Parts: sequence; C-alpha cells; structure tokens
Amino acid sequence: MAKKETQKLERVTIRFAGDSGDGMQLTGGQFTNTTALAGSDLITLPDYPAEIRAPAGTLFGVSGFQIQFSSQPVHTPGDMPDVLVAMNPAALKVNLAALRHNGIIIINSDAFQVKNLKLAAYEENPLENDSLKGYQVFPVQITELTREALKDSSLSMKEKDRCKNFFALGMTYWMFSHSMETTESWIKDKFASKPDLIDANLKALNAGYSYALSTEIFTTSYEVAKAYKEPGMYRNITGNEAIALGLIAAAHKSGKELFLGSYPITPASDILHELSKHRNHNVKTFQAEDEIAGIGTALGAAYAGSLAVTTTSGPGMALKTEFMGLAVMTELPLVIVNIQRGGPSTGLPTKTEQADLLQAVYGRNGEAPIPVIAAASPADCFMATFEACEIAFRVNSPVILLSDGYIANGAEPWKIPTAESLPEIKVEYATNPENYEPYKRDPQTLSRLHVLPGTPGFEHHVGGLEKDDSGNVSYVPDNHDRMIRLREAKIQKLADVLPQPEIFGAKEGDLLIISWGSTYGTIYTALDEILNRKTNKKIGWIHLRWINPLPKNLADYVSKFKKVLVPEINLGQLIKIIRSEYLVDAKGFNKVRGLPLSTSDLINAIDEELKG
Amino acid sequence: MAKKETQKLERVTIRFAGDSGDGMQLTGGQFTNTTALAGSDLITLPDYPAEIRAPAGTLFGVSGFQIQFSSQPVHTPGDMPDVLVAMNPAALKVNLAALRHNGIIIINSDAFQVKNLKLAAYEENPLENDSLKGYQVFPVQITELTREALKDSSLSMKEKDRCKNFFALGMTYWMFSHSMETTESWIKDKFASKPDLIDANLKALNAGYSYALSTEIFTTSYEVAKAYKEPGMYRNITGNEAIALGLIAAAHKSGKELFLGSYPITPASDILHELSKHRNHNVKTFQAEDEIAGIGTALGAAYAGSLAVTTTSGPGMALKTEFMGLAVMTELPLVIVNIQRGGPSTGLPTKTEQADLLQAVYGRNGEAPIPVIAAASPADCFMATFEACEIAFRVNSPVILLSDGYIANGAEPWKIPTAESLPEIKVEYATNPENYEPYKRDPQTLSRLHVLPGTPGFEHHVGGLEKDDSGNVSYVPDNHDRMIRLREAKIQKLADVLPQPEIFGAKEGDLLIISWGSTYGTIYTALDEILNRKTNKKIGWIHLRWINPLPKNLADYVSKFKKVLVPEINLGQLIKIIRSEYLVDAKGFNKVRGLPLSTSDLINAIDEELKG
Amino acid sequence: MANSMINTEPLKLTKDDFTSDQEPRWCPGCGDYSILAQMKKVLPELGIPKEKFVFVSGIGCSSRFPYYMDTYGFHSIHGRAAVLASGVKTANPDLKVFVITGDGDALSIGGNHFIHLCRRNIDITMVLFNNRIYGLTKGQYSPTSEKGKKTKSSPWGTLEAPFNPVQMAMASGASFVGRTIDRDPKHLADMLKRAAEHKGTAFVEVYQNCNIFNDGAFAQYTEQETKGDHVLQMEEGQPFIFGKNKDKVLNWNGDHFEISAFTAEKKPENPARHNPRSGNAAMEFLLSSLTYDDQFPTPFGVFRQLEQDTFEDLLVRQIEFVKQRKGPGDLNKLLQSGDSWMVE
Amino acid sequence: MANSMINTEPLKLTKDDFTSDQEPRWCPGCGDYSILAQMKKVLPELGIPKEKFVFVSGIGCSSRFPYYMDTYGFHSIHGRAAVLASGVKTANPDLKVFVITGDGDALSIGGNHFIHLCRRNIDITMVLFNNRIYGLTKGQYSPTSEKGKKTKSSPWGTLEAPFNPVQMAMASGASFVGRTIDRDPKHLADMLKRAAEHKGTAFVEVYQNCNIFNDGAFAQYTEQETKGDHVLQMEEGQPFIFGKNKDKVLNWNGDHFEISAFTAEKKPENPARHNPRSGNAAMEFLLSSLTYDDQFPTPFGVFRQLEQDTFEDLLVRQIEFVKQRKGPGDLNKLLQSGDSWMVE
Ligand SMILES: Cc1ncc(C[n+]2csc(CCOP(=O)(O)OP(=O)(O)O)c2C)c(N)n1
Ligand SMILES: Cc1ncc(C[n+]2csc(CCOP(=O)(O)OP(=O)(O)O)c2C)c(N)n1
Ligand code: SF4
Ligand code: SF4
Ligand SMILES: [Mg+2]
Ligand SMILES: [Mg+2]
Repeated sequence: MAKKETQKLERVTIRFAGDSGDGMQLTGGQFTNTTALAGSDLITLPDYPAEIRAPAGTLFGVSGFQIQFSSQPVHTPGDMPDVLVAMNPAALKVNLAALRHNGIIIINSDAFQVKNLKLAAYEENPLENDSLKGYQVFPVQITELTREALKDSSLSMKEKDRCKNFFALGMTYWMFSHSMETTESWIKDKFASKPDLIDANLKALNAGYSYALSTEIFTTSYEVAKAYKEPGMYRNITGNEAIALGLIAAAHKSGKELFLGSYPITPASDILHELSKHRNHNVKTFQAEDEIAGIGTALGAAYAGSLAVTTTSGPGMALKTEFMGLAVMTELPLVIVNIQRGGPSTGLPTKTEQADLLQAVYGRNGEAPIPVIAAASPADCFMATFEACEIAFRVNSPVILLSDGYIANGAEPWKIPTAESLPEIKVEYATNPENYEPYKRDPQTLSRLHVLPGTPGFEHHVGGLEKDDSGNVSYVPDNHDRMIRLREAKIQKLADVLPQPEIFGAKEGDLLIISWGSTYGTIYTALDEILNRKTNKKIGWIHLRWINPLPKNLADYVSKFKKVLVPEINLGQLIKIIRSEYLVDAKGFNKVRGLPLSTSDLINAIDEELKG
Repeated sequence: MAKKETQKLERVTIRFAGDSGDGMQLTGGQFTNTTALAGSDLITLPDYPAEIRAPAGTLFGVSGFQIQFSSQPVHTPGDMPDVLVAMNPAALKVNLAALRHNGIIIINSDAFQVKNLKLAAYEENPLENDSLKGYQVFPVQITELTREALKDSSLSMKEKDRCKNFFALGMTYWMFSHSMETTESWIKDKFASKPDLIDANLKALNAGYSYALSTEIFTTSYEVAKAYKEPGMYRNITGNEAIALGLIAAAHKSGKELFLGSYPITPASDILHELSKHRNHNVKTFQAEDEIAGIGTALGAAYAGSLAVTTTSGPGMALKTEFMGLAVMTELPLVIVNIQRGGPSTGLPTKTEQADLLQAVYGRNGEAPIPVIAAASPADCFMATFEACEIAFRVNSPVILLSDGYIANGAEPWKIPTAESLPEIKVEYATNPENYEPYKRDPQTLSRLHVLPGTPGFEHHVGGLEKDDSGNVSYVPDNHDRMIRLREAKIQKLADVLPQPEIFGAKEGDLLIISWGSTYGTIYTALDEILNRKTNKKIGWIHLRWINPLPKNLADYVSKFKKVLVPEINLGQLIKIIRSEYLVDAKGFNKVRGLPLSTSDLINAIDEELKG
Repeated sequence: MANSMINTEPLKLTKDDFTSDQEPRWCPGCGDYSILAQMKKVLPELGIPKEKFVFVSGIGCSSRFPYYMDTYGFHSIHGRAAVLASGVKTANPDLKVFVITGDGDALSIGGNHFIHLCRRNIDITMVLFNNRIYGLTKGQYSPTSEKGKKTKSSPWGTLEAPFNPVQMAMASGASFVGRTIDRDPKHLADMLKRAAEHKGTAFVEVYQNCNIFNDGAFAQYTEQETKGDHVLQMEEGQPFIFGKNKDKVLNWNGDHFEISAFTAEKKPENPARHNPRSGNAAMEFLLSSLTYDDQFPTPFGVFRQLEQDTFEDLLVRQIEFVKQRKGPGDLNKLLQSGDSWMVE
Repeated sequence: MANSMINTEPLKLTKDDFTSDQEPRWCPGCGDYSILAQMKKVLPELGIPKEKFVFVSGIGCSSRFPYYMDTYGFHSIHGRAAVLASGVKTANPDLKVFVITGDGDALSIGGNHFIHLCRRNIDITMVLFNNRIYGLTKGQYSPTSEKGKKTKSSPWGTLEAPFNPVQMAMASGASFVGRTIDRDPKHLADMLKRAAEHKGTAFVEVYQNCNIFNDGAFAQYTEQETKGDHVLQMEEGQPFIFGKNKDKVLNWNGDHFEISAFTAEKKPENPARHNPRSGNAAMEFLLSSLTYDDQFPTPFGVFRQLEQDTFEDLLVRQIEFVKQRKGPGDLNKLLQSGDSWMVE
C-alpha cells in the first residue's frame, strides 16, 4: 500500500454530479449525514433538472448535489467546489466551469465512451487532451470496478451498475476520512426486505473505500475538524422539513389540529409529503384539486378552528390571491407558504429566486394587507414557521411565509429544540355571547374576535362584502374608509410586538446592507470575508425577518449610514419598499440566475459600493 | 297661470333618487341626454345598490343618479347637489346629507306614508316637522297626479304607477327649461311595440311639465347656457361604452378581428354586453366559464392573430394573474381591462376605488413587467383603450388598462372622432422563415418577432418555461438573467415613444400634484377653484396616463417643486412608486369611501399642504 | 350526520329560531324566498342543535341566503363555496354544513370544485338555485341556459349546449342527487330534508324562477295547464306515472323510453319502477337525460341515494389507524426523528 | 375539419416531417413515447398542411409533447390548455388544434375547463395521457388514482374515489369520446386518427404507463395472461365479444350486464351491438361505468361519436347573420350611433 498523507483542511466544498438516474441526490444526502455526524458545520445545495429521468447522458439530464462543510460556521453551500465527482461526460461539462482552480476531479472514466461524449457535445475526449489542465484529475474505472466488486452477486448487470454511486461515495469517504457507519446502517435499513441489495451496496461502498485507500493515484486524504456548536441535540434538516416540523410544533403548542390544504408544486410539494406522514399528530392533509381549493379548504378549516395552512410556489401563489383577499376581509388566521422558484410563469421550476416579494406584499385587489415573514436558512424555516403561526392567531389574519427553492431543498445542521422550550401559542375566542359583534376589535391588537361555528349563542355571518362591526353588510362610505384603515393599522401595529432585527457589524458608518430571505448565508459569508480583511470601512447589516410590517428600528439605522445596498435574487423588490419608506438612495445588487447569489460577486459589489 | 321668472345659472347639480324599482337610472339617463343635446357640458354619476331589486322602500334599496351640467367645462358630477328629486322617504334620508345648503328638494309626498317612513327609519314624517328647514322643499303628489293624468289609460294601476318617474322628469324639464323632444322620441322608440306604454309615458311626462309650469309652488325656472365646445359631432358616452368602441376602433385600424374572452362582473360586464351586440364588426365575444378562461381564451386568440382582450374587475383580476405571467413569458399582445371597484375581496362591488394599482404593477409571481395605462374620464376611455391596443401590438406584450366604477358608469359628452382621423395600428410578423428565432428581438423596440400559426415554414414552440432566443427551453443561468432584463427593458424602453404628460399650471414652485385615473375631474375642478382665487402659490399638476413605464419628464418636474401631493382613492399606491422612484417626500391625500374624491375635501387638503 | 349531532332530548326549535334579523334583499317575487321558507321549516326537524349548522355560499343572488338564516354563515367568493365548506367539514365533522349556490356559481366558475366535492363524498348538503341565468350581475346567460337564449351577453342567442347539473353530479360521484322546484313547497321541503338527512355529498337542484331576468323559465312545470304533462314525480318503488290525471306512464323498453296510457283499465304489465338506491348507473343517467327534452316529462325527486363512506370519516379512521400503528403524536419524538447527534 | 383545410393535392408528409429537433426528455420506457410515435404516424394521413397543426398543452410530463412535434406548439400553464386552445380555434377555425394533457392537468386543476370545452363542442382533439399519477411533480396521486393508493402525498392511502374521465366527458357533452392504451399502437393510432377526423370536441383517454411512479397500473390490459379477460374492444355494429379466445360476450339484459359464453356452437340470440352514433345515453354511460370494475372487462374504443354543430361554426354563422341583418360593420356609423349632436 502506498504511503499516504492526511492533510487538515478548514473548509471543503464538494459537488457530486451525474445522470438523473445515477442517484446523485442520494449520494449527496449520505455524504451530508456522515459529515454532519462527524461534527462539521455544513450547508447543501441539491440541483436537479426539471425532467424526471431525462435520457441518460444528456446535458440537461445532469443532476448535482453540492455540500460545503467546515470546522468553522458554514452559511452557504460554497461558490466554487474544491472537489467534483463527475459520473459521466455531461456531468463534467456542465460543472467544470464552477470548479475552483486546481480543484480535484474524480471521474468515472468508463462513462467516457463515444456515445456519452457525443451526448455531452464533446468533440474530443477531455481525458485525452489537455482541457483539464489546471485541475487534479483522478480518472477511475468506477463502472468496471463496481462490477468486479459485485461479480459474485446475483444481481443483473443493470442492477449492479446502479450501485456505482456507492463506490464513488466510498472513495470520497476515504478521501475525507469519514466513517462508513452511517451509510452502512442506512443501506441495511433501506433495503431491509432485499438482502441482495444490502449486500451489493455495502460491497460497492467498501470497494470504493478500499480502492481509494490502496490505489496509488490517491496520495492524500483530508480531514476537517469538528465545528464548534452549542451543546445540544442536532440533526440535518432541509427547509421544507423544517417548515413541516414547525407547523406540527405550532399545532401542538396552540392545542389545535393542523389542516393543510395544498396542491403539489415544485419545490413546495415536500411539505405536503412530510405532513401527510404524520396523521398520528392529528394532521389533516387535503390534496386539493388546485391551488384555489388548497387555500379555500384551509380558510374553511381556519374558520372551523384548525391551525390552517396552505403551501405552494409562485404560479400557485398567483392563483390564491383572490382567496387571500377573502381571508383579509373575514380576518381569519391562515398561514400561506410560498416556496419561491424561478419565474415569471412556469419559469425555471426547479431553480431558486426571490422574485415573489412584491406579489406577497401588494399582489391583491383592493387594500389587502398581509404580514409577510421570510426564512433565512433551512434550519431557520422552523422558527419562521412557528412565528408565522403565532402571528396568524394573534391578530386573526392570513400571514405569508416566504422561503425559496434553495433553502427548501438545501440542508444544514439544526439544533433540535425540546417541545417544552417552545412558547405556548395563545388562541382566543369571544366568550360573551351578549351583544357579540364579530368585527369588534381588541383595542390592543385591533384583532377582531372570532368564534368557532358550533358554539351556542354566537351564530353570526362573515363574508367578503364590507361589513360594519356587527357583521352586517355595510355600504356606508365612512364605514368602508374606517374598516380599510383598521385592517391596515392592525398589521402595522404588529411592529410594536415583533422582535426587532439585530444589526450586525457597525451601527453607523459607511454602508448598510439590508436583505431578506435566503441570501442570509451568502451575505454572512461575504461580510465575514470583508471584515476579516480589516477594512477601515464601517459596514452594518440588517437581515429582515418581517417585511410587512417593517421593523421599527430600521428607519433609524438607515439614517446612520452613508450608503445602503440591497442584494436580492430578483430585479430589485425589497429595495423598492426601502426607498419608498425611507427615501434613501439605496442601490441594489441583483442577479437572477436561478441560483443563490455568489459570495465573490457580492464581495465585489460591496467593495464597489465602498469605493464609490 | 302664476307669473314665473327664469334665472340664468352657470352650473347645476341635480340628483334623482328613489327605489331601485323607480327607474331612477333611466330618468337620469334621459335628463342627461336632453341636457347634452341642449349644449351643456356635463358629467354623470349613477349610484345603485348591489341588490337587483331590493325590497321597496328600504334604505339599502335606494338608487341614485347625479348629473352636473354647466355652460363652463364640467369635470365632476358635483360634490353637493343643488337639486334633489326624492321619490320616497328612504331616498330623502339617504341623500339629504349631500345636498347643499338651501338646495331644492322635490319630493313625492304620496310616498310619505307610515309604512315607507318606517322602512326609512323616520320616527316622524320629515314633511311635517322642521327637519327640512334650510332647504327649498317642493312636496308634490307625484303618484296621485300621475294616476290622474293616466285615468283614461287601459294600464293597470301598477303599470300606471311605474310612469311616475316620467312625471318627475317632466317637472325637472320645465324647471331647467329643457325640451321634451329627445325623451319623447326615446319613449316612442323604446315602446314601439306597446302603444299603451308610449301613450302613458308621454302623458306622464307632459303632465309633470304642465304641472310645474302651472302650479303656484314653482316660481322660478332656470336656464343653463350652452357650453363652449370645440366644433364637431358629439354624443354622451359612459366609460364602458367608450372602451367597447375603442376596442372595435382599434380592431378596424389594425385590420384584426376583435376577440373578447370575459366573465361577467360588476362594473365591467357592460363592456361584454356592448361588444356582443356588434358581431357585424367581426367581434367574437366568448363568455368564458371564469376569469381564468377569460384571459386564457384571449391569450389563445392573441397567439392565433386576433386583437385579444379580456375585461374584468378586481377579484377577477386576481384570478388572471397566473395567465398574465404566461402572457409576459410568451410575449403576446393582449389587452387586460380592469374596471376597479371597492375592495378588498368582494368589498363594495358597485362602488368605485383605485386600489388595484399595485396589483397591476407588481401582482404577479416572478419578474413579470406589464405596461399599465389608466383612463382619466368616461370619454377618455376611448383613446386610452386605443392606445393600450397600439402598445400591445407594438411590443408584443400584455397591457393593463385601468378604469374604475365611477368613470365606467359615469357619462360625459364625447367628441366623436372620424374613423379616418384615428391612426393606423401597425402589426408586424416575422417574414423570413430562414433561421427564424421566436425570441430574437427587434433592436429598436426589443419586441420579439411573432408568427401566426398557419404560416408555412415557421413552425415553432412558445411556452411558460424560460427559453433562449431559438425558443428552446433553457436552464442556463445567464440566459435567464438576460431574458429577465430584456423583458423589463422592453417595457421601460416604451417611455421613449409614449407621449409625455403635460404639466398644468406652474412648471416649478410650491406644490406639484401627481395623480392618475378617475381623480382627474376632481383635481381639475379643485385646482380651477384654487387658481381662480388668485393664490400666489405656484401649483403644478401632472396627471399620469401611463404608470408603467413612468414618463421620462416626471423626474425633472418632481425636482422643481417644494412639495408633492398624490391624491388617490386608496391608502396610497401611486405614491409608493413615486417615492421609491424619485426619493421625494410626497404626501398622500387618501379617502377610500367607495366614491370619487370630493372637490372640497381636496381643496382643503391642497390648502393644508400650501400652508404647511 | 355524525352521531354526536343527534340530540336525544327533543330540540324545540322552530322556524323562527332560524330567522335572522337581516331582511332579505331579493326582488319581490323571487323564487329564492320560497327556498328560504322551506329551509327554515326543515331545519328544526333534523334534530340538530342550531349552533351546529353552517351555511356557506359563493356569490350571486342565491348566495345571499346565509345572511337570512340565524345560523353560522359564510358568504364567500364566487364559485368557491364548495371548497370552503369542504375545509369546514373536514376540520370539524361535527358540524352540519350546507352549500348554497347558483347555476353560475356552481357550474361556471365553480365547476371544478363542484365535481371534486361530489367525487370526495364529503358530508355536505349542496343546494343549487338554478334559475338558468346570472341574477346578481343582471342577466347574462349561465351554463344551464338553453341554447339560443338571448340575454344581455348573448343578444343574438347563445351557441353553447347547457349542462345538466344532475347528470354532472352523478358522473362525478355524488351519493345523493335530487331535483325539485321553488313553486312546489311541499316537494321542496321534502327534498331539502332528505338531502340534509343523507350522509355524504347530497346535491339538490332547485329550479328557481328569476322573475326579473328569466321569468317563466320553468313555467311548464308550475302552470296548471302544462304541469301535468311536464312533471314526472319519481317515487321510490313506483312506476313513472305522470299526466294531469296521472294517466300516463313512462317505461323503459331496454333500449329507449316509451310513454303509454295508464288507466284503471289499462296498466302496463311490468312497468319500470324507480329505485334510486340500486346504484344502477343506466337508469340514473337515463332519467337524468330527460332534462331539456320536450318530448318527455322532466323528472323531479331523488335520482340517486347511495350509502358510501364519507371523506371525513375515512380521514378520521385513518388518523386512528396511524395512531394505533405509530402511537399518538409525540412532539419531542418527532423533532428528534431521523439521524441526530449530540454535541456536548 | 374546415373545408379549407382539405388540400386536394395529396400532401406528401411523413412522420419525419413532424419530428422536431428537440430530443424527448421523458424517462426511458415511458408510455408517452408510444403516443408520440403514433401521433406522428397519424398526422400525415389527415391531409392537412403541416402549418395548420397547433398542439397546445398544460404542464406535466405529458405536456412536454408539443416540443417534440415539428408543428406550432404552445406549452402553457397547468390545467389551462383547453382554454388556450379554445381561444386559438375560435379565433382561427382554419387551424387543426390538439390539446395534450395529463390526468392531473385535465381533471384536477383543469377540470372546469375540460367540462366546459366538452359542453361547447369546439372542434378540438383532446388527448388525455392518463397514468393515474402526477408524473412531473414526482408521484402524488391524481383524480384518477384508485381509492386506497399509496403515493408520496398519500402514504397511508387515498380516501377519494377516482373520476372516470370518459364518463365526465360524456356527461359534459363531448361529441366524440374514446379510450385506448399506449401499449396497443395500432389501436392507439386508430383512435387518434378517428378523434382527429371528428368535427367537434373529441376526447380520447389514453391509458399510459408511468414506469417510474406508477409502473404496471394498466398491466392487466397489456399482459398476455390477463389482457383477454380485461380488455373489451368495442367495434361499431358488433356484439361485445372479448376473452383470450374471443369466447365471451357481454350482454345487457335491460337491467344489468351479463357475461356469457360465445362459441361457434353457442351464440346468444340477439346480442347487444355497439352503436356509438345512436346518442343512446343509457348505453354510453353503462359501458363507461365498467371502468374500475374488476368483475367486467374494461371497454376500449369509441363510446360516442355524434355529429353536432361546433361552437366556432355557430359563431361564424351568427356573425354572417348579423352582417346580413345590420350590414357589415362601419366604424364611423358605429362611433356616431346613439343620440348625437353637432356643435358648430
Ligand atoms: C371572481 C368573480 N367573478 C365574477 C363575479 C361576478 N358575479 C357575481 S354573481 C355572478 C353570477 C351569478 O349567477 P348565479 O351563480 O347563477 O347566481 P344568481 O345570482 O343567479 O342566484 C357573477 C358572474 C364575482 N363576484 N367574482
Ligand atoms: C399552477 C400550478 N400548480 C401546480 C403545478 C405543479 N405541477 C406541474 S405538473 C403537475 C401534475 C402533473 O400530473 P399530470 O397532469 O397527470 O401529468 P403527468 O406528469 O402525469 O403527465 C403539477 C401538480 C404547476 N406547474 N402549476
Ligand atoms: S335578480 Fe332574479 S334571482 Fe336575483 S333576486 Fe331578483 S328575481 Fe331573484
Ligand atoms: S415520470 Fe412517469 S410519466 Fe413522467 S416521463 Fe417519467 S415515466 Fe413518463
Ligand atoms: Mg343563476
Ligand atoms: Mg398523470
């Protein structure tokens, strides 16, 4: 066995790429779990095509999974991978540009035959010319070696070939000094009823590991130390899982049944999938005929007393807007979750974007104010969801929760709260049937007092026509003006009770960055790097959680900086609100590429601002 | 016969009010036509309940029709009527507050019996106490006098009673020195097949006229001189009629068939009704199953080569937003008409409001820019519509036209253009099938080059997924960013060719008023009054026609005034755009009462601004 | 209805208990008044406490109905009552939920929700006020308007064939389907009651006269001269007898319908008999196809009445099943599920 | 189809003329490939110039179809293909318009447009790729999934009864209704052709295997052992013979279906014969109700084929009629209509 060295690294980004059929998402998921259990901090970014199983070998059929892990805090999946695992020529072609200079490429050289090269539009085999100069290339006959390892298996050749991702995974486990235990027990669990498959996959995994260990071509393995984490129980979680758990948690803490009315749509469907498993938590999922029925059944359930939720993505959000107006008018608690994706229209359904913000804030007929909250990271989706539920009940109002494709599918370690540590959610109904007026308001919150159908003595009507306090339809001009202002004031008043965002960095000075949603990680990383440079510029950063209402302290901060920069994955949406509200000549940093912002681009943009 | 005097007036506002069943809309319409033919300038405001025929005598069943006419230009239906015709106690109760001090009230005293008084929640008969002090009250036994006049008619009593609105109308014709001719020939035409009704209605009309002429109680009649109007052919027109005509005119001038996909909704349905009459103009109206199908069929027709239109109001607009995204993405010409009404949700369906502006500009998922134009008055709807069609074809884009309940149902004299005087609308398609690329753009307009299905050699695909120039689906990050920016630039570039709005009044100075849509008349009137006072303040006014894109000259004007005021019938929507765009501390004047702004309120608000 | 709704103490509710303080705002003479009156009469007979009733409606003249009932009421948006009601009933199966809708509300904009409600068999009573016109928006044609009808939006006549709501409900799976008419209050009350008592999606089409925009649309079923020949009252277990003097019978010969005389002297030997509980799709659809067909009388009564599991019962059962399988939901266990690790 | 579409010069189109430069992106083995292949085979036989074909689709795996046809194509949004197509065809009746849709696209989100398209009888050929699953969104149940099915969104089994698309199409008035299957290319081609040749709304349900998320859903109709007993090929004018050895016949006894032996020796005397052109609602619905019923074979072929006026023809005729009545539209006359006056 060749003598090998082990090198310590602080931070690694690795991307697995192959055909949709190559199991790259699974491979990435296993690598992630193992890495998390090894104690690194991490963030992941799956990136898969809109097609289910695009034809093998094609460029559009490439499926990727990227993970950054580190002994230091990690806030993005990494701009440029250090390591690329490419299972075929198309995967190499699509991903090479992203790889950092001198990065490592592990290649399944068996896949580089004429047909695949042609499908990937390679004129020559890149393994045979110098197009990969500047990278550390490790061509491995993964297919052959896997077949060899499984020569005694009774599986068909096709089935054997499906194990090659575990061979590749095994190699990377050696390369990053990972234990195979987690994946081994996962394999045993997953294929419990198919011993053949257990055997084959375990063999492939081990073969990959051993191969890397023994072959001469790999001379170095790497080790990333444990990251410091607050003590506690952790798990890896995607944004969508965190939303599902946040909803169930809020149902428990409010003593309510959870009702989800939803219609499947990428990238929101996983919330429906997750919730539908948990019937034993009294979760009622209702797969509606469309998005309108999704929100409509949820609003009915809200009226009847559930913690009511509807989940969707952009195009579905568009369909829900009429019902949102009714939710505003009837003042019922309802959580509307929009996992944003590339738009407009069908757009780029599997990609990420932040371009539904103005729709969330303004996209309804009439004056129909709705609180809007945005989650910042996969794990943050849990508390953002919980908070959205709290506020919906607090003021009897629909609440929009924005997430996006990136944090929905991306994962990171999450410190699991105990049920007991979560606050109770108070839900109040009118209790005095005497002179009950459904639109009379709590002077504190301006919330109207709801009563659940089924309660004797409170029979009353709600509806979409303008009403007076008693719930009777009213066409009186001044009543309408008053009601419109009350509904708006109710939402704005929330700013009194919502937690104020903290400012990071300088509290006054040269540049204030204002942001929201999933750009959190990129901005954190960019600022970290800039501040590490020991710049003499004073930079502050406020990441908004609630966008409607805006936090009370924002005006003050805005006035204390010379410049304001608003980075967004859209053409400039939050910035419109900021400019209008604070009359500040904020500048935008906008890239709408279906991807998270790149840290280095952002650093450049900040530097540019600081210069000017 | 008592000796009577005739007094000249410059300006009169009269309101007819009665039960929904009393024919007040018809009465008002007749008065309007006669007034118009007499040469006055005028504007009308119908105001009817959401109920079809609310029970007789109730407060919510009151239907009203107001008209202001004058020898001077008229821009609003008048804040405070000078004359109220009240057919029953409920009509009096509902409308009294609006009447100007010392105004005239003509009352059908026969209707003031116990039952009706009770329905109108009068404790005492207002004719019998001094609650009407401060007004000139003319109680007339209209019911009895009508019956008397028709005693020889073979009609049933119920039918006879239905003629009493013509009696009332006859009285007002005498009072304002109007000829009965127009109404007489209308009656003959309308009831052509029912001679009984012709006879009865003519008799009632004449009886009313003679009664007023001969009775002692009316001592004064009034005369309003002809208004100066540019020479030409005129007719009275409501906003909705003007839109229908504008669409047909645009179809003629573009050489296209007109296709309307629409679902009925107040206050937009009349456009559908009007267009469906004109099949001989090759108008294809398609009453769709819902608003989604309304815009969807229209988009299909646009694709196939029609002048395609969809019409609706707020809640229907909400339902169309997903399809608007597809129209943006496929870049097809489509005119979307929103006759705004009181919101949110069902709101106040028969009332007016301007609260759908932000929805029009921002209310879609993803970055989906659409040009937005707003009509300023009933007659202006014609050219605003024509322009919307022109622009839709010019850049192959959906265009949103905003009107509202007030100008949709209100009427004013309209100088009829000749067909020849209207500009041709150019519609271009790609003509070279070689290397045709559906998303290749005209460098001038940035418009893509469409080709109609059925054209040999140009077979291609369009759709909602992001495309590259060739029309193939593209997930390439930079292509998406580029396409998003191109679509936005195409719309913003329109500002180069759209006519710039003129500034009224001062070109720099103390206060700039910026407004849009149906507030035009109120603002005109208010400014007229303020400027007549010979204030030394310098006030300028820009009324926006296109709100997206904003006109190029606005920035410059904004910078030249100390203050900016934005009056709107919402909680402040245009103002958000103005503040964000020009970073100016504009103030809003906002009343959301389901009614046009009141001139006097606006004058106060302007005075307030000028003071501060 | 759910067991918990049946109160063993006789409830002493009367129609006045169901009369709200809102004065109806329909046109004088509108058929809606009759439906309101019969509904108020029927509800006290159901033995359900007043607070459990929820009336959900869309938008239209008919959809104002909930305001006039002193029960819980939700006047929603156009076409969407079925989905709101589905949410209400699924969230709380203990409520007795009605949907009040119009022909435009249910079959035009709300068509999709209508068929999906029927398919799911949620225990909701849906009453369709079919006046074959859009009332509230002042007289456009609806999806049930006869072909060729001239209305505000079809001044030259419509071009579309109408829907047959009863047939749509059956094709989409409603477990109770009936038809009645505003002007026959006894029959109307009977239908409303039977529909309300049915467990599962119960659909009742009520022919309703809009005397303002479509007056007389159903005159042949209400006027003394024509009624006899045009109305076929279907009675369970009975032959299809009709005619002014009950002297005609409709019979199915295995291929098509025939009308023959039915007198004391001359009775057909083995006449077809009505059986709405058979689940016999052929007969149901056949009978329903007699709508809009002037050669034959139009059937009124119950077309179909089948016992089938309701969606919400199945859901509750599934929840119980999963609880038995996995134990009742424990939040801490859930939060900690999946691969987790301890940092110390 | 419109006369103008029939070219008297024989067109020499082949399937290659309809093959676009886009490589299909369906999963290997997907049933969609077969439908694509047969469509390309059928189109050249229709005698319609290539540029007149327009394929409109919604969203779903199936809805990618237009990209793979070298014709005009519009890949629209989920559930709305029917309305876009209605607009296209109404605006230009000279085009030959297809709607390509999935079971979710047509019957879930698009249910309302589907039934209204059928009701209007617009001359559109609608092909429903029914794989009883949501393919593109990775495996949730659809409105045609069998009750109890476990999918990503129903891990404990669905609670809803499925729609029968054929029955929905018939109840809502489609003038041509047929069913076929991906794995029987000859039958598939025949159905596509007959549907395309029909004038009026033609609906074809194609059972389509999704080998990724619902593999084998229609295996009983394709596998050698089961096919014979489960497939009933309806042939116009023929009795309903089926069985591996064509040895069984389905008969309708006036009340219900019966299966009896059918051999050279033993033939039923007067067997029911298939007549899709009779407009006999009973038979159509009866046959369609055999879907999802394991006691009986499932019918394939044409359920209904009726000649009826199309919406767009009636509209064009109405336009001509009004032109005759009022004269062709004169813009000046129109602008000046109503009471007008001259100011000099
Ligand atoms: C989204 C939306 N579209 C359209 C309307 C306008 N609208 C209100 S009621 C109605 C139709 C009413 O007809 P129907 O359902 O038959 O009820 P009816 O008034 O005849 O009882 C329409 C089109 C609306 N309120 N909302
Ligand atoms: C408005 C909207 N809602 C939801 C979706 C997500 N979506 C895309 S395709 C689809 C269902 C696909 O199923 P089906 O119509 O049966 O087609 P298949 O993929 O099975 O061919 C869904 C829910 C969407 N694109 N747009
Ligand atoms: S318009 Fe017709 S349906 Fe509506 S209330 Fe009046 S009569 Fe009844
Ligand atoms: S997911 Fe199913 S339907 Fe979609 S392409 Fe793959 S096999 Fe075909
Ligand atoms: Mg109706
Ligand atoms: Mg499907």
